[in-house]
Amino acid sequence: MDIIFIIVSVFLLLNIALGLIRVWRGPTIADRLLTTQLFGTTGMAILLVLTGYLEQLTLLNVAITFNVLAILLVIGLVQVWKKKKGESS
Amino acid sequence: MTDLPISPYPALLVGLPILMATLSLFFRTRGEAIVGIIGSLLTAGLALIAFVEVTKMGTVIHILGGWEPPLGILLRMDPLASVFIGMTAVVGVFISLYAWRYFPAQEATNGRLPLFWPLWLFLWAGLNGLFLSNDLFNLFVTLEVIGISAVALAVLSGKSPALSAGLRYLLAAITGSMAYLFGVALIYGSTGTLDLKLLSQVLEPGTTTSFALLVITLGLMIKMAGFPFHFWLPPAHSSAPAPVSALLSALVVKGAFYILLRLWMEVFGVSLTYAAGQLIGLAGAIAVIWGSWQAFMQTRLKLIVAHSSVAQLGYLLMIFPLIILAPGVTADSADWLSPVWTAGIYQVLAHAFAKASFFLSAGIIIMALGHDRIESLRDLVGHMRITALAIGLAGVSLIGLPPSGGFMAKWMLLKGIFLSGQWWWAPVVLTGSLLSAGYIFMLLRLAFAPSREKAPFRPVPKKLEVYALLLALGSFLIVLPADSLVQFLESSEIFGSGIETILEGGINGND
Amino acid sequence: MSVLIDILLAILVIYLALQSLLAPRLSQSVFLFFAFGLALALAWVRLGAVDVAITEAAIASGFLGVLFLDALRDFSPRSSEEQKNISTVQNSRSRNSVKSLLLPRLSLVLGLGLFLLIALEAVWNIPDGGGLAADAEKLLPQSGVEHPVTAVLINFRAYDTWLEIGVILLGLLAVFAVGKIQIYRKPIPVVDDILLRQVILFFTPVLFLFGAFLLYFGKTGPGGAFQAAVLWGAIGILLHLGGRPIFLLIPRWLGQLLLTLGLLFFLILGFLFIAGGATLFEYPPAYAGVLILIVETLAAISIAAALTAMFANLNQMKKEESNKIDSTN
Amino acid sequence: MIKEVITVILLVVGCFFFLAGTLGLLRFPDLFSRLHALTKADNLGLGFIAAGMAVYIASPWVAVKIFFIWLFTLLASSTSSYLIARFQKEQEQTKNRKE
Amino acid sequence: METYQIYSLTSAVLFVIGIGGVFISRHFIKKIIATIIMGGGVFLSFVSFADRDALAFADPVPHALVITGIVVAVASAAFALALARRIYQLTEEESFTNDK
Repeated sequence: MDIIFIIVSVFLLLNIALGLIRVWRGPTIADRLLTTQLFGTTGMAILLVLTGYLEQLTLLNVAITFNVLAILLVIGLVQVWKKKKGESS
Repeated sequence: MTDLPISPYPALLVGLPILMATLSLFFRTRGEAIVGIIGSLLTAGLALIAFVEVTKMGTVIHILGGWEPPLGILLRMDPLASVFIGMTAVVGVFISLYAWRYFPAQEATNGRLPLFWPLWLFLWAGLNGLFLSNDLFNLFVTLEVIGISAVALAVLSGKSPALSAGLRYLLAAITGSMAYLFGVALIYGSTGTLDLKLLSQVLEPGTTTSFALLVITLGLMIKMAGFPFHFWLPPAHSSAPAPVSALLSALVVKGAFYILLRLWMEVFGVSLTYAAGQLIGLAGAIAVIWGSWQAFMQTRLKLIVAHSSVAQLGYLLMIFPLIILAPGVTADSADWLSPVWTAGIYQVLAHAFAKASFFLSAGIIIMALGHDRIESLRDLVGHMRITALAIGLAGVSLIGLPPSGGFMAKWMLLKGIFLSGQWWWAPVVLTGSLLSAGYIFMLLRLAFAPSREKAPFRPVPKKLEVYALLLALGSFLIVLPADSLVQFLESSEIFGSGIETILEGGINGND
Repeated sequence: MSVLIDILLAILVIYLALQSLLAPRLSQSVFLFFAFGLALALAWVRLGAVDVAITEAAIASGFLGVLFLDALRDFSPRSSEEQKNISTVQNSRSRNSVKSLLLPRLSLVLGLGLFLLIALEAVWNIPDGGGLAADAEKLLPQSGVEHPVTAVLINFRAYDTWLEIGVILLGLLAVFAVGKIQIYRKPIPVVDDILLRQVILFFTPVLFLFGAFLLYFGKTGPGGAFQAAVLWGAIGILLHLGGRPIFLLIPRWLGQLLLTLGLLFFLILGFLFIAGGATLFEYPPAYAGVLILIVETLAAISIAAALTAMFANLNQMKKEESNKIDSTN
Repeated sequence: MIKEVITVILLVVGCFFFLAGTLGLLRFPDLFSRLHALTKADNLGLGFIAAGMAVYIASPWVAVKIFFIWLFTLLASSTSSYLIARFQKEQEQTKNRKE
Repeated sequence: METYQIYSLTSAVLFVIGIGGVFISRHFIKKIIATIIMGGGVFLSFVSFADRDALAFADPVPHALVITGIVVAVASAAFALALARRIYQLTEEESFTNDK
């Protein structure tokens, strides 16, 4: 069973690595933000898998923190950049 | 270690300034200043009481939370720490009194700088904490307290040169403390303890320890503007408000030096090598020459003083090679070490007093003239007798002419240099003194020169000038209790029994 | 076999660190830096440091992430045309200076490479054992909490933690010092978007409850004051972004109280212990558990307030006001 | 045994959706379709993996917790995809207006 | 190769990347990022050393130290960010004018 967990974690990590290409390509800031979404979700998946693998239930708390962080970043970006537009107009 | 007398003063010395700093946040500008000055006076009083206690009882400790090291943290106030704390208190109280007058007088031109008092009290707490700390990680935290508050003070004026210098300073400070912390991590990894006293017993020589020593030394060199990393100091110190410049160069850079001294003499004895000592000495020597030369070339008073700080800190670095003898050379320990560290301590004290006085005088001159270009110093003596006297006295101490504290420091340094057989440092000391004599006399010559046109000096509160003069006098008065001070310090572990272990460790590599 | 995860993660972390410094555009740097934070959080998990993982994810990635995003708004060039100009200027400048910089750069890189080799050697030689785990385990029952990390933080090394709370307040003061204390006075428009408003309203209690859970859970497992503080700080930031700046809505003295509460309470408690004949932060064993919980709660409130104020102050730092001196403290 | 087989199947399906989401992020031509691919597929993948782990750990309390985590993620990512899309649209509009 | 060794070697690499970045990068923001990466390396080394004993629980002291360290590093990074933004607002400079 452990080997499955390891394979799945490695697969998901590679998935993250693949997603990095989007950060490079851009082109807009929203595209880049999408990848943080990807990291957030995939990171949570890895954490869930590790919860089973390491049998440490407290990792779920880390997962929730990841989640919270992702939404904070998105709202941050949207609001902060909207204000910029408001200022310039 | 834990059988030493326990005293609450170490904890109070850190707690009280932070308490007053936090309380001062509740008030508006004037109230904040009142709380701030009361806090400074209380802290200084407490420091003096604690100093007297140490002279009576010897080293006192405070076991925080009742948990003994290695798990807990211990504050230790030994003679060395108490001398540094006493110096901070005396210099700090004069700078506080000066700031109390200076900022209201400056308000018209610069606007209010309302955060000075809480930041300064935080800085004071950080310095006291650093001098008292006996734990590698706690030293990092106090370094950060000092670093952040020092940079915040340096950028208080909010002008863009100050901000730019401040960012440079902050980045250097963060880099330095992170490098230091990496060394701490390696030390913790190889020994499993952070307590300085325990470390000196369990530390074993090896690549890890040597590398840890290297990064720690590098980090602290960045923090104290040792030679290749001096780039941040002149702009940061010269663009800050006058009392802050005085604080930064009189006290803040001494913090990193203090840790370096403690770690080299007390902890890392086993992995010190002759080459390491020579290398750090070389950095110091270059700093002395380069800093003095740069100071000589400047045309603004504050920049002269700031570059001279680089040089004066170079002298401090030059004591490190002297504590490690060349392989094969033996010397009678007490005879040769005693002048070396007396030189170190006196250099610290004399520089603190003289440089604080110098920067405070520079602040007065800026207040009177509106700028600090040195060509306008003409006929300073005629207009501001007291300030001219303060600059003269502080300058004499910086050059190292008798009977100043600076003379004591340089004389002892030369003595140590010859006793340890490392004569090649002697020309550096002499050249440095000559160069600093050059820029000091250039200033004094201008000050005595008759002015060509009607001088634009504005009146300045007399008390400001008096404070600066008192500090300059302080750099002479410290020579008076020299004998008892040396005796007091010799009772400390770091200079007493520690010497033999360094000797053996330094020569043989391991014991 | 599980080494595979670690190696992959290690490579990812190093790659992200390198790229976030080498990326040509600032926004790439910043987003790669977020990814770096998340990858590092996974590394903490792999090393069994769950507390650190939560802290890293919350503060180093989340809070700093928002600050960086906010900063990006300042630094990113205003239009694509300008950006092109800037980049061409930079290109030409760098082309001119490439030759003069080549030698020092090369030597710097070589020096760093050498440094790296020594560092690797030093790290490799660390003995595989030693540490204070056994000591901490022995004294844990006397500390008043069951989770060793919390015991170390709030009890064994309470002094460090107290100074650290001080550092956060100091950081806020420093940010004020840069901005000439403009605690924001202008009201911010309330968000017009219904969905966004609802999300903020929904997340406020969720964040609060989860923070409180982590705070209380810190007694027995990973969690505690700092993690809770960041989550509560996130509430403040969200509300600020949603047009409800907390420090404008509450009276001035309350704001000051919130900011200093943790530090002051911790310190006064310590002074009381000294007055009672003990040392600073020496909890009476019988009340240790309760006192630690109170200290943690107040510290969390203060840190959350400080983080909120830091963000708000940075967010409100505007060009127009830069030359004006705001003397109202 | 059956429990483990179910877990493995769920995990593999989850991985498939993650891969699909990432490929979509890379291959699709514009932001909106990328958004669509990423948000939907990844959350579904996360759901499968969450379900797999809930089955594997087989404790009702943990299952509830995992379910809530997934629910929050759904909420967060649907909101953020909406916000990102709206943000992008506004940006494009202002750009068009300028031109 | 043990797990902790992989990460302790990584930590050394991160530290060197960070220290190089502080000196080589030009833009303020990148310099600040470099300091945080440097910090990340340091903290990683602490935590990796905590993990090497096969005891009942990992050494809690480095964990606590790292939490303290992260928070301190974030406070100073926020301050540096404030300075950098202020400088940009006042002078439109994104990097120190004379290199280094």
